[in-house]
Amino acid sequence: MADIKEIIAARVAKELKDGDVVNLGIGLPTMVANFIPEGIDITFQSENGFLGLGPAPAKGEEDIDLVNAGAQYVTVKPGACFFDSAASFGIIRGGHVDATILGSLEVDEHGNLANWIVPGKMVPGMGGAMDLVVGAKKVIIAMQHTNKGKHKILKECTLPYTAVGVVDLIITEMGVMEITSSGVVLKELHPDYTLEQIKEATGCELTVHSDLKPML
Amino acid sequence: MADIKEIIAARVAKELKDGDVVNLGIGLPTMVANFIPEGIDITFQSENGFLGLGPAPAKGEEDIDLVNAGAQYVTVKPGACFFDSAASFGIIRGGHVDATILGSLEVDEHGNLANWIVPGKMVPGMGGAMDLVVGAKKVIIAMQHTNKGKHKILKECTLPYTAVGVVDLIITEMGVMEITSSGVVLKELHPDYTLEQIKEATGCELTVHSDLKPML
Amino acid sequence: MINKIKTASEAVAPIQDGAVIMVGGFMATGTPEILIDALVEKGVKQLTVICNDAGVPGRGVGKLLTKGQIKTLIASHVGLNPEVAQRMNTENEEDKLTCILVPQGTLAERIRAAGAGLGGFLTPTGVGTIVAEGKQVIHAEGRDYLLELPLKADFAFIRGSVTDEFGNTVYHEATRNFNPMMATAADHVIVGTCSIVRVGEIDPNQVVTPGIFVDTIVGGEMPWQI
Amino acid sequence: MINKIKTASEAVAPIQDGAVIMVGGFMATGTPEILIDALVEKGVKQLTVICNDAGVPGRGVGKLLTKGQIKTLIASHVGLNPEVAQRMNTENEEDKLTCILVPQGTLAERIRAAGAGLGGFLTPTGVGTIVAEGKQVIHAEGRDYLLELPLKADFAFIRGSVTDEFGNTVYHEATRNFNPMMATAADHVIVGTCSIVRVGEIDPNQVVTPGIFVDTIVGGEMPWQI
Repeated sequence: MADIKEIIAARVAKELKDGDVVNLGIGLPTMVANFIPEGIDITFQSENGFLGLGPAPAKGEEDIDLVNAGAQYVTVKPGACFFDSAASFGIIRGGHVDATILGSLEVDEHGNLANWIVPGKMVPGMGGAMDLVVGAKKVIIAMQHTNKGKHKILKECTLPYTAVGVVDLIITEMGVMEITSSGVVLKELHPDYTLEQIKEATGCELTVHSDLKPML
Repeated sequence: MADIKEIIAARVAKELKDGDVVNLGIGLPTMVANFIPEGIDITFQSENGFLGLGPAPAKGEEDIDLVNAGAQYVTVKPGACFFDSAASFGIIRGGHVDATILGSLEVDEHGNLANWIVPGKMVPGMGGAMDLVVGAKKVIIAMQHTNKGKHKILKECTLPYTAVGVVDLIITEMGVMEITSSGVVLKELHPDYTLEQIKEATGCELTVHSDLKPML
Repeated sequence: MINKIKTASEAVAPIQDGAVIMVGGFMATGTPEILIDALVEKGVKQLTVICNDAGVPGRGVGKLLTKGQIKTLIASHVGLNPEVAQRMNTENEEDKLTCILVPQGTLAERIRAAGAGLGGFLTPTGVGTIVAEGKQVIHAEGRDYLLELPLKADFAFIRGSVTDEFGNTVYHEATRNFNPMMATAADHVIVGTCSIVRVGEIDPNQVVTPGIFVDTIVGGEMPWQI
Repeated sequence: MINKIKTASEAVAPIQDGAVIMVGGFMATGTPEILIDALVEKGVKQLTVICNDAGVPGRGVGKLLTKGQIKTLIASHVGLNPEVAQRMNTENEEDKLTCILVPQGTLAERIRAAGAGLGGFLTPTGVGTIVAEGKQVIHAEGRDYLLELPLKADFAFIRGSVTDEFGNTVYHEATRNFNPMMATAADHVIVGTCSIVRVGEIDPNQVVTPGIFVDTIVGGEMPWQI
């Protein structure tokens, strides 16, 4: 079985269309860039101030003025451009990002998202996440289905919201789920799991799409 | 006697300090640039998008991409910079312009200003004037004292306001007047005119400053 | 990469009667004349045009005005084009121009707000004047402000000096003015540019309008059109 | 022309205990380390620091944090500097850090609003979350927005790549981030820059921060400080 994170990242990559502008969150979402098919041209945005984010540089070829929002050395592709943080979030909040892909601590069936704070425990701050999920045309949550067995997809988030009613799609190692006005709809199930397993791993009702497909 | 407009422009120039950022309106105010003393360094702003406005180019040396807000060919000085209209009015509204100098149809003793519309007659639009007088640290009205004998300095403006309570100083061919909380105070009188003449030419009470000086 | 380069007439083909169009430029400096010319030729009518001013007769949006293609003009200054007053005061109802005047800084900021996903902003400009009529006055931190709302369009006509094939654009000198904001605030953005270069030829530090905002690129814009 | 060039210690001399200081940079990329170092040496305390993040220990505002000079930190993200949590949770009241978290786009826009003379703006970001607590919700054109207010400072520490003697500044690549807005929003702006050039050497089309915003220029900033 392939690495769980790679399974998720590879599936997320299939959601992206030629010409899309995409923002990838830190961690797993960053891996999505490795799975973009040939011939599909994606412009990646880095919220610290540029479009045209490229792969990591070779060892010894780092440019110290060029890091991503996770403070890692990166490169830019031909056609890139740099701008300030106000312009960057103008792009984000203004609906000019086609998809934002990020992890989450919790998502609920109303499309509410909680991924920035665990009161009394972890207070990293929201960074650009609140703006990204409110502004991007499509919000895709890419995460492991549970946190060591503990539900992350819930009826109601228990942690403070990042934003309300913003999530469009959840992609985990178990399946692909769409948030609709009638709750969470399972559209694809990964062949390694049964319907029973994914339902058990989900903390809210999971409607199975009439045309359920295998997640590949 | 020197040209009336030159008298006004020359006196306005004395209000400017080394290092000031100044916006000059169209017409008479534009002439102020010709009277800046040696050693006084003024940065002129052109609200259509640059700082470092210089004099008109020599005939045949016009740069077609470089015009001022009055659509006249201009030059820029070393150290100039270009920006967009949102940035330009950020500079203006944000209080980064030390003085704006403009003409007016009417000014009243409360510092109200009316210079953009004559209902039913002239509707040119306010352009950048409303932003300039609200944003600049000092608003200097440079104009002829009357309109062919008709009062322009009034108890109350009769025309629609450009802005309320914004005027700091009025400079005409007759004198220099400050707008204070107790009305219009005459601080300098031009030697060509008597106190009686300027009072007669003014449509509101004119308090004479205890230390009245000649306007030179 | 998607090919964005078209002729001027192809570029304006999607524009229909009644469209809302933003046009860059300040007294026509920085207005893409080739796109205006194509729109004059196409002959669409009842347009709402958002532009700093009315240009002058024979240049910029002045050409659309002369042809009677503009129904509503949203601008900060129209005094240098005498046709505006004529058309506002015409007795022929069908030709009558509605002119909505907006302070220049407010106009720029409203367009920026639309592009940046803001629901509006508070400005001190216009408080106590007829500009405030019908607007919400909000008191914040000891001062009154007008709540001004974002301004969007169906199309934007942008005038670039150099544009790469992806749409990354730089503007020369005073031609910049309203162009960068308008490029963010319309559903469909068309750049008329003086020079088209290959991707990578513009220093990424110097790009003013990112190519992601640009839908269509038309070359052949000249430094001056008479 | 007024001489704006000073040493780092001269530049920070006017800063007193309790000052509000904006610091450019994103995880210390684009932070003027020479100014931070001078402030550490000066030893002023009880500072309010406005910065995107808390840097990392040993870099950027992280240095001020280690020295206990910051009383209040206004930032969007502090997770990569473990000292923040330690200082927020200390039992020594005098050393206790208050941390105010602001969404990154809202932080950038609040700083811009202060510099641009706006009284605030409406953003959809944070609606329905704890960020909305204590804020006015304004309904405009069918949607709820938070009214966010401008954010000013006494001083701004800006990190330039090239600065001319008048203060005109350009930023290299990802070092730009918050610097251009902060340069407009403080009473006193100090630029720590890698390279000082003569007036006229920067193409006026490429200037990002106009020199009129800059009060003091300090040379000798390096591409990287350890």
